[in-house]
Amino acid sequence: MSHQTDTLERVIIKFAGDSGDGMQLTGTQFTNTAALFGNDISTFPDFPAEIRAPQGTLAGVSGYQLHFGSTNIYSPGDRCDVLVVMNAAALKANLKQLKKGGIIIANTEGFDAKNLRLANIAEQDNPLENGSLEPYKVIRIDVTKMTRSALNDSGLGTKEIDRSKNMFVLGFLYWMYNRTLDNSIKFLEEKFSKKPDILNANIKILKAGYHYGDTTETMTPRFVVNPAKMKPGVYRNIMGNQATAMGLIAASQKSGLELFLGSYPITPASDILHELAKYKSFGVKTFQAEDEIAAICSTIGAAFGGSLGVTTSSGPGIALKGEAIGLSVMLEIPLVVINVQRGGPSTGLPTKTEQSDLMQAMYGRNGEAPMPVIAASSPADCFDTVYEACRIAVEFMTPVMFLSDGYVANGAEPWRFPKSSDLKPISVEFAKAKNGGDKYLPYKRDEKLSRPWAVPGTPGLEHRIGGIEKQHETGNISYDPENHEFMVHMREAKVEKIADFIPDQTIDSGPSKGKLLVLGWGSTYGSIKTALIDAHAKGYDVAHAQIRHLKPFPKNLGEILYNYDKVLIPEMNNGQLVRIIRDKYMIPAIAFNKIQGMPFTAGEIFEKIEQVLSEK
Amino acid sequence: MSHQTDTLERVIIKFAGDSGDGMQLTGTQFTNTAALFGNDISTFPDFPAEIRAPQGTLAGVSGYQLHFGSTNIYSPGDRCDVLVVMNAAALKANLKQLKKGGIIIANTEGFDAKNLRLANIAEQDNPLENGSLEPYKVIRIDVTKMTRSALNDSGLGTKEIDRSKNMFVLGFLYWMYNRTLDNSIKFLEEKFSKKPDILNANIKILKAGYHYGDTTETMTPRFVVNPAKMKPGVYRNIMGNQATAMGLIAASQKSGLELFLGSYPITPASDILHELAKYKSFGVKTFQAEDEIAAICSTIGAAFGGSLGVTTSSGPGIALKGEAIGLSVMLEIPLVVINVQRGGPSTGLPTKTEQSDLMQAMYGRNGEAPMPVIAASSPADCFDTVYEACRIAVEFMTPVMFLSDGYVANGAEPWRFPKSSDLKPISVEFAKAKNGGDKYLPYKRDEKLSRPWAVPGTPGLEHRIGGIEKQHETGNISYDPENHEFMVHMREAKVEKIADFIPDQTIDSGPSKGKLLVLGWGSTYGSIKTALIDAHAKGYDVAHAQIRHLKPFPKNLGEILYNYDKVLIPEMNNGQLVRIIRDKYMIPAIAFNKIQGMPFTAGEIFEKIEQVLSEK
Amino acid sequence: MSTVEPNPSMTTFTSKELVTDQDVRWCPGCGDYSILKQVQTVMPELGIPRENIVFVSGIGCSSRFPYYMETFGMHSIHGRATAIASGLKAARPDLSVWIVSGDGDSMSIGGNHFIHLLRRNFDVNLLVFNNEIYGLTKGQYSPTSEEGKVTKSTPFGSVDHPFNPSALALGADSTFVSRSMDRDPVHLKEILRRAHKHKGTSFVEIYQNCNVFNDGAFEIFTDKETKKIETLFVEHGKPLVFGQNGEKGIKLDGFKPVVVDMASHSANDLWIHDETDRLKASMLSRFFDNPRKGGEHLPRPFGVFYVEDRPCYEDGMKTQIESIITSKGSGDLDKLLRGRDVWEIQ
Amino acid sequence: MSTVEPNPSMTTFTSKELVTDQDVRWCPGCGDYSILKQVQTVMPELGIPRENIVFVSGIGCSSRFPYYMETFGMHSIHGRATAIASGLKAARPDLSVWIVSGDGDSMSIGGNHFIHLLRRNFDVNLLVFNNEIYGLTKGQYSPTSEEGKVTKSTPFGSVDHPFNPSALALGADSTFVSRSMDRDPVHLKEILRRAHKHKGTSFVEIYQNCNVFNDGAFEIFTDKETKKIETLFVEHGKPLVFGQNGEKGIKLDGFKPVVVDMASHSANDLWIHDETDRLKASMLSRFFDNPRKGGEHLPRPFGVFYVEDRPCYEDGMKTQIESIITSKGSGDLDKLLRGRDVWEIQ
Ligand SMILES: Cc1ncc(C[n+]2csc(CCOP(=O)(O)OP(=O)(O)O)c2C)c(N)n1
Ligand SMILES: Cc1ncc(C[n+]2csc(CCOP(=O)(O)OP(=O)(O)O)c2C)c(N)n1
Ligand code: SF4
Ligand code: SF4
Ligand SMILES: [Mg+2]
Ligand SMILES: [Mg+2]
Repeated sequence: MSHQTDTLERVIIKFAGDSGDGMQLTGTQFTNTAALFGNDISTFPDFPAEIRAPQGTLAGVSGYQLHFGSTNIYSPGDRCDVLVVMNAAALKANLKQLKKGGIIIANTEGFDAKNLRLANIAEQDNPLENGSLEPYKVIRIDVTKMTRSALNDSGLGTKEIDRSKNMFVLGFLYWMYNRTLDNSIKFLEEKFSKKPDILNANIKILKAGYHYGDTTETMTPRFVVNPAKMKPGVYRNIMGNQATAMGLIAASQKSGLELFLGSYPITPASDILHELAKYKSFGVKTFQAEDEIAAICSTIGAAFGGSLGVTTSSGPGIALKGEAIGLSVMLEIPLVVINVQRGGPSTGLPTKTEQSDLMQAMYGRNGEAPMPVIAASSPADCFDTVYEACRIAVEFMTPVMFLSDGYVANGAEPWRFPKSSDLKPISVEFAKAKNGGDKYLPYKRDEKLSRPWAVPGTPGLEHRIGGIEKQHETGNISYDPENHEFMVHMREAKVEKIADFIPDQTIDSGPSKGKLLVLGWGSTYGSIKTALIDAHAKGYDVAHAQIRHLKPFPKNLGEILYNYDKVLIPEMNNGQLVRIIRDKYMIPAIAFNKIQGMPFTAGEIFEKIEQVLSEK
Repeated sequence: MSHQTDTLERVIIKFAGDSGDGMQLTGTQFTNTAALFGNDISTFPDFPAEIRAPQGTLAGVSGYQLHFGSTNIYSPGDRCDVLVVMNAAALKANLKQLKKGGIIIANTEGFDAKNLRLANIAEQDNPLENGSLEPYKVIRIDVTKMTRSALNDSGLGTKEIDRSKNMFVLGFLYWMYNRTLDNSIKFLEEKFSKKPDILNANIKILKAGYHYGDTTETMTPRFVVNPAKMKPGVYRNIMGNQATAMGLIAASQKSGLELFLGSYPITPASDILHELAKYKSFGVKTFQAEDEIAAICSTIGAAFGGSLGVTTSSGPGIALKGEAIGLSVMLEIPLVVINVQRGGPSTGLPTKTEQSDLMQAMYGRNGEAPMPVIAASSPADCFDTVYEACRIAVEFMTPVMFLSDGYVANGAEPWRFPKSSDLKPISVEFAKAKNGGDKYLPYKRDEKLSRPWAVPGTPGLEHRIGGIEKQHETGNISYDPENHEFMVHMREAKVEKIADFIPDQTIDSGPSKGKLLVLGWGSTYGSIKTALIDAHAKGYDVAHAQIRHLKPFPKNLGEILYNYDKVLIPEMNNGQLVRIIRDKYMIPAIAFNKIQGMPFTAGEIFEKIEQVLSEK
Repeated sequence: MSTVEPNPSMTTFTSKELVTDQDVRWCPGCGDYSILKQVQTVMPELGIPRENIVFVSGIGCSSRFPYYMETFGMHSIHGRATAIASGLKAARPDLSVWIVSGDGDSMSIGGNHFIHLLRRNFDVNLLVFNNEIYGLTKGQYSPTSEEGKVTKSTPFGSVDHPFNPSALALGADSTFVSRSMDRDPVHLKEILRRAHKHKGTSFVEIYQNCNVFNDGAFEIFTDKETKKIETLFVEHGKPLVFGQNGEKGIKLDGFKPVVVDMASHSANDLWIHDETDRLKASMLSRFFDNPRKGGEHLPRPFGVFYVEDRPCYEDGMKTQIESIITSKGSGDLDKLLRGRDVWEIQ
Repeated sequence: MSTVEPNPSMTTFTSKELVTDQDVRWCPGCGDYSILKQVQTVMPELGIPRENIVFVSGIGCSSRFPYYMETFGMHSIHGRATAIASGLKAARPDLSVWIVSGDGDSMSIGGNHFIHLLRRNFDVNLLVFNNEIYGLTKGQYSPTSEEGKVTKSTPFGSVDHPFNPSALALGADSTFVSRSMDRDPVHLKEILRRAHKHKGTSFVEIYQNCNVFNDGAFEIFTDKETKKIETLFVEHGKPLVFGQNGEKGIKLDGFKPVVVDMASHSANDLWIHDETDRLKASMLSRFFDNPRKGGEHLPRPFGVFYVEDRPCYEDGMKTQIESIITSKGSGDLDKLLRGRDVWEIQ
């Protein structure tokens, strides 16, 4: 048999099937193998909405998208080259994401009468048979049948046998992309070390899938995707929520502060709680509170006691925390508030991504209550950004809002993880002595306008803090009109002062002056970056900057903005950063919005760039 | 005895004493008498901070400011002409508000050793004796002694006797301003109809105060303040919170909807609850919930059931309601959320006024959750504005944020109250029939983009609504990306559409094009208006517009703004409306902020106008 | 609930007519299916016009319930269904209001509204699907999960002492405290009928199996093999008897409940269930041993533990308004606007 | 609370040294003054270094308390002191944490954290100043105000059934339930000492007179004339005796408490208080008749109703961490960052 073998620069595969089909595992395995081989990668799972729906239905489709290549990869990619579908619903839900001419690998048994009905497809409209897939290359495999026959003497029950059918698909793809099975076999050996039957069955099917590729008569193409030229170093694969959890632990270790997490579960933030709960050996205290208010309040208590206090949630939970965030602004107590944003308003689209809580981060509480806001731009960037959030919180005695989102949180990418010794130190010193003659002045400020942190247990520094307006320096309750105005300005000035201690805004790519700047924040990074590569390839005069520090802005941001004729701001919301930029810098920045619970594709941004450039 | 008698255009009197001295009552009595006489008036009480402090201390000072005149009066005024002080603390706390050359009426017994100590004044620094009051006219009266001797045969105890000493002061002021005692005597007769001893004592002291003016040898000046030329009609005096409560009842009556108030007490909003609780004869249901969340949620429930649902609170409570406000945005259910703003952030300055919750009103919840925002500009305006809020809520099926503040809420002014028959009707019609063939489509929209209101109990219209994103028209849960974007835009469009149904922005005074527009919102109205009168007197080219509809803005607002060289936006916050205006209309509007828990004085605004006009 | 008098002219409806056009999206095998079925079966019997029925829920797997009931309904936000239902009932005492909630929804984030609803005694029915887990968010422990529970958020076991829901409800002065389970349709239907009949807040705790994240939590009470000896079905006026063939009984030794052998005891010796006795209900609520720990322990009771006749909030509210209107007359808007003191400018 | 072992080397402090430089701003005559005094008196006896003491409060008149204690303190937001204290104690088990709250602060807006604090049993002391009114906001009824109460927000009388705080606490599995009053300094001090000693959440309800908005709410229990016959001071192991000269006692007639004349009864006939008996505590908590209604009624009990020894949350949390560190060793950050699967790019 001969199969053509092409060398490709990048490939996007989407694995889709029923929630029970193990597509997340299949995707992860392929990803790890690709990463270990040296490809650059980026992945994004696409979970079904929050209720597990009956098998076979559209609502139950679970997907996993992988983008890998021999060039740098910045996002899970737009439309896919290969679509693996375990049933009719998976095809129906994902077909429009497949490139014309792309490959469909279909489990034929997933297109039987029952599955068609569950996917709301009339039997005569079976897409595998009605010619509608003409524009694609369709590889039909009766995975179920082959798995069953391969294992009919394994002694396992049908249910257990069927559970390994994803390994067939995995093996087949390994064959298609010329990969070895080693990594997955090692994984299976660890996973099923105590269940040799299952282990053997899985390995057998994995190999069966591989051999199926080798032996079938189908003219299946094979591909080679060479390793990427990435910065030398040791890499691992990491998801955003995982990176966030690690960044917090790192900050705790480097600052010498005990980490306290007060949290109430909510999608898509819960995994940070789950991750941190595992790391008790780092002395992490995780407190699953009765609600979001108790979550942040317990964190305030812990921070008052001298812990690195963190609370995690998503939009609706953050709304509930607003009053207590205001308290921590007033107390000037260090705290990291993490919002893994999801589709809103209200319960909205709980499993989908969105950037629509920026305004809430800025203004979602009563009174003038400024706090720093900082956003992560990719899964691995969550580590650095949350670490930075912790540093700002404790060094400036302030709550900090860290914005992530469902896309960054669940996406994965290779990470050249740092050595702990390379991490920037976080300096915290608890107050030990009186600072006002024979008195302790809890609101006496240092050159950063930060106040001292005197924790209970420190003799002589007994003091009271609270949410009522306080007198400058003494912190006593004060209703004095001038003092109030002074303190409102002071709290604002203190947050703005942080700009002196953060890096200048950089241009990610493109010229430092020119026709157009694409200004992003948070998780739009990868899509914009990829679009810019294409735009530069076409010779367009366009640059890209991605803001990490949203409050305060880097000091040079205005200067940068004024260097371009136009500024385009893509956001996964109805236009939020754009309002702040327009207000602050008085430039007619152009909003570009997508509010579909899904990231921008690079193509969408590229097209918008072309359009903006072409307009006078 | 001869006393000079001057005729004055306007007078500002501040009554100040210990919380127990009855200054609020004294002030109110004088106000009512002035109003009945035909003066225009504006008043503002200045309560001690939220905890009742020990008698005689600075913290315990309670004040009441009255501005009355024969011209139109738009605010309680800047600095006062007359300062009545019942003790040393009252003088100390208020002296800087007295005009140079102003009159001090001091109860000398309130400056004894004990009272000086309580006011933290050394005995040798007694201001009545150390010459520091040189720049003022001081009228010293030993009110206590005179009250006691007048009543020593009344059979009352000292405590009771002392309680009537405020009547002495009131009588004296009536004499000073040539007023009759009739109105207050009538009031006393009603109040003490069951306690003849007390009644007689009070009347006796009231008269004693009056006669004291007549008979003393002091060269006390007397004044005449003629009736104002006000628009003909029948007037009453009204406070903001009272007007709000009445506006709600009026809306309930005119719409035929039962009024439901879900509320949790909080200063300075509680009085709306107290007022409404009195009006059970209008079928008003007031529900004092366990917290602010239950308050708004119960209101959502009542609104779902077909009531005119209202929830009242202040900043911190509104923060707590954020999540549920988001739900009501998603449900598209009518609801009026009232925020009587106070000083923030956090607990802040609970008894002081501020306008710092505008951003919270706009953005204080997760996701894209737009809702109309509307603000009252004076005590009486609360009536019209909240009525308008109710109309928008039920006609457009949306939650509406009504912003008032401590200043407007507790201030009072004469009100040419409307006849019920003159009130604009509010048209509500519950859905009665299916609107989608054999189905009821809860999110099918009319030309206003509003959806139908089908209340439980309507046969055939059974349906479910919820906080998850919903399909256009059917309202079924939908995770469809395009539908989500469509619905986000739809909710925004629906709110913006309201602009078609509200009046155009008007210019309150000044030219319709020119050098400077002072753009205010909410309670700054009176101070700006007064400053403009002075500015126009000086011939300055300046106009004034006060925005009631903050979201959506009146459609012609941009047009108006572009007609002036500069736009000045005074706000009792750190600059909030100014951000929205700058963002939306791209004009470099100038912020002018006061964050002292106190309203602007007209003088402050006048000076700022001069400064802005003088700058190039 | 009995405010809602059967309407003789109403169009009756069938259980089938309660099924909506929405796909039911619980996991196959979830205990919620059975509860839905029993509710749909019982509803038509109650004599309430369908349009007068409202289901209000919070957020959770259980809270998807309203979408599957062809009545009026609201799927609200997490923990707040009780508060929303309170306002709805206050505004509309004529409606039959049913709250569906989970253990997390009602006793974690919604704990405050839960206890306040019970003390206020609105005439509504509160069905709490207790699966001792957060189902919707994929398996964190809940305030009813047992100590030591290993879940996603407690990989080393929880250190939280759980609520005893019946005890909490009694402490909050609930007027109707009961327990049933997803796997006993007959019993569940009976408890639902009783809940409906009770005028006041009827708290119905329903043990519900989450077969995905907490499978078998109540197996010992539902499994054929163990059910009879591990459960105790109480009925007003009847002695506390249980066991494979009713061979065991419970009697009070002073204040201590002891399990006795019916071979050597007569029904007269036993604790006779009196659902109007709060103290006894309190004792019953404390039959809360963890049977999986083995050893001597009391069976878990099911049924109506406590019923009290106490005025409902909405009635008090309504009566107050009516009596004021009766004595003072309906409010006159013009009078109100005019107030007490007015003056005229000519 | 007993985690905080007396520190022998500590600098002792006097009650005077607990007074801060802030003016006390309660209304003259407010019951809060007496409570402050008793707390300041008891503190130095407890053997805790002053710097290890933290007072956390919410919002309300009562919640101003921390400003008047020269210890560490936080005046937080309404209803959340319990949640803040939970986090503080979890993070810092070495501290002696005291929560000061009002009836509204703890049982209205703070109700959820209240019941969760009790079930979790953090080793903190919770002092609830119950004045049956919202003092700070100037007189609205609270969840402990009696039905029919006329207040600013209920001009025609409230229709709300109030909580029974002890019953609610017991229902939430509180491990220490007690009651005292502002006007009995000796008793209050004793209860404060007991609260401190108890390891677990010590719930101390303190009847406190708000002489401005709810004057005399507890007069019948504090007034010399009526106190002796209207109150019942319970002590562990002692019979329930009350009256002008101890002439009355309470015995149990089956499950029913009845007042008997000591002339015709001996102490042995009486109910002997056993503070470890939850059921009896439950019965005591239901001695809740409104004495102003007159007629036959039970006296109102004061003292420690219930004490239970149950692990504290913070200990469970700490032990779990320690045992993991003991078995697995302290976490290694570099190992964590590296994870399981890595690859190298040359
Ligand atoms: C404000 C808010 N916080 C958290 C969540 C996430 N959340 C949804 S349901 C749920 C708990 C579900 O548990 P339970 O109430 O027991 O219902 P079940 O799913 O087990 O039926 C949580 C934490 C949310 N939707 N909203
Ligand atoms: C979020 C919030 N809601 C409401 C208030 C207003 N408020 C302050 S204290 C209080 C109740 C006070 O009553 P209680 O807790 O019994 O304390 P007391 O003043 O009687 O000691 C209320 C409603 C507030 N400060 N914050
Ligand atoms: S997760 Fe559990 S409770 Fe939720 S639907 Fe599935 S089985 Fe039912
Ligand atoms: S209002 Fe009442 S509780 Fe508050 S300080 Fe005054 S007397 Fe005390
Ligand atoms: Mg559950
Ligand atoms: Mg109180």
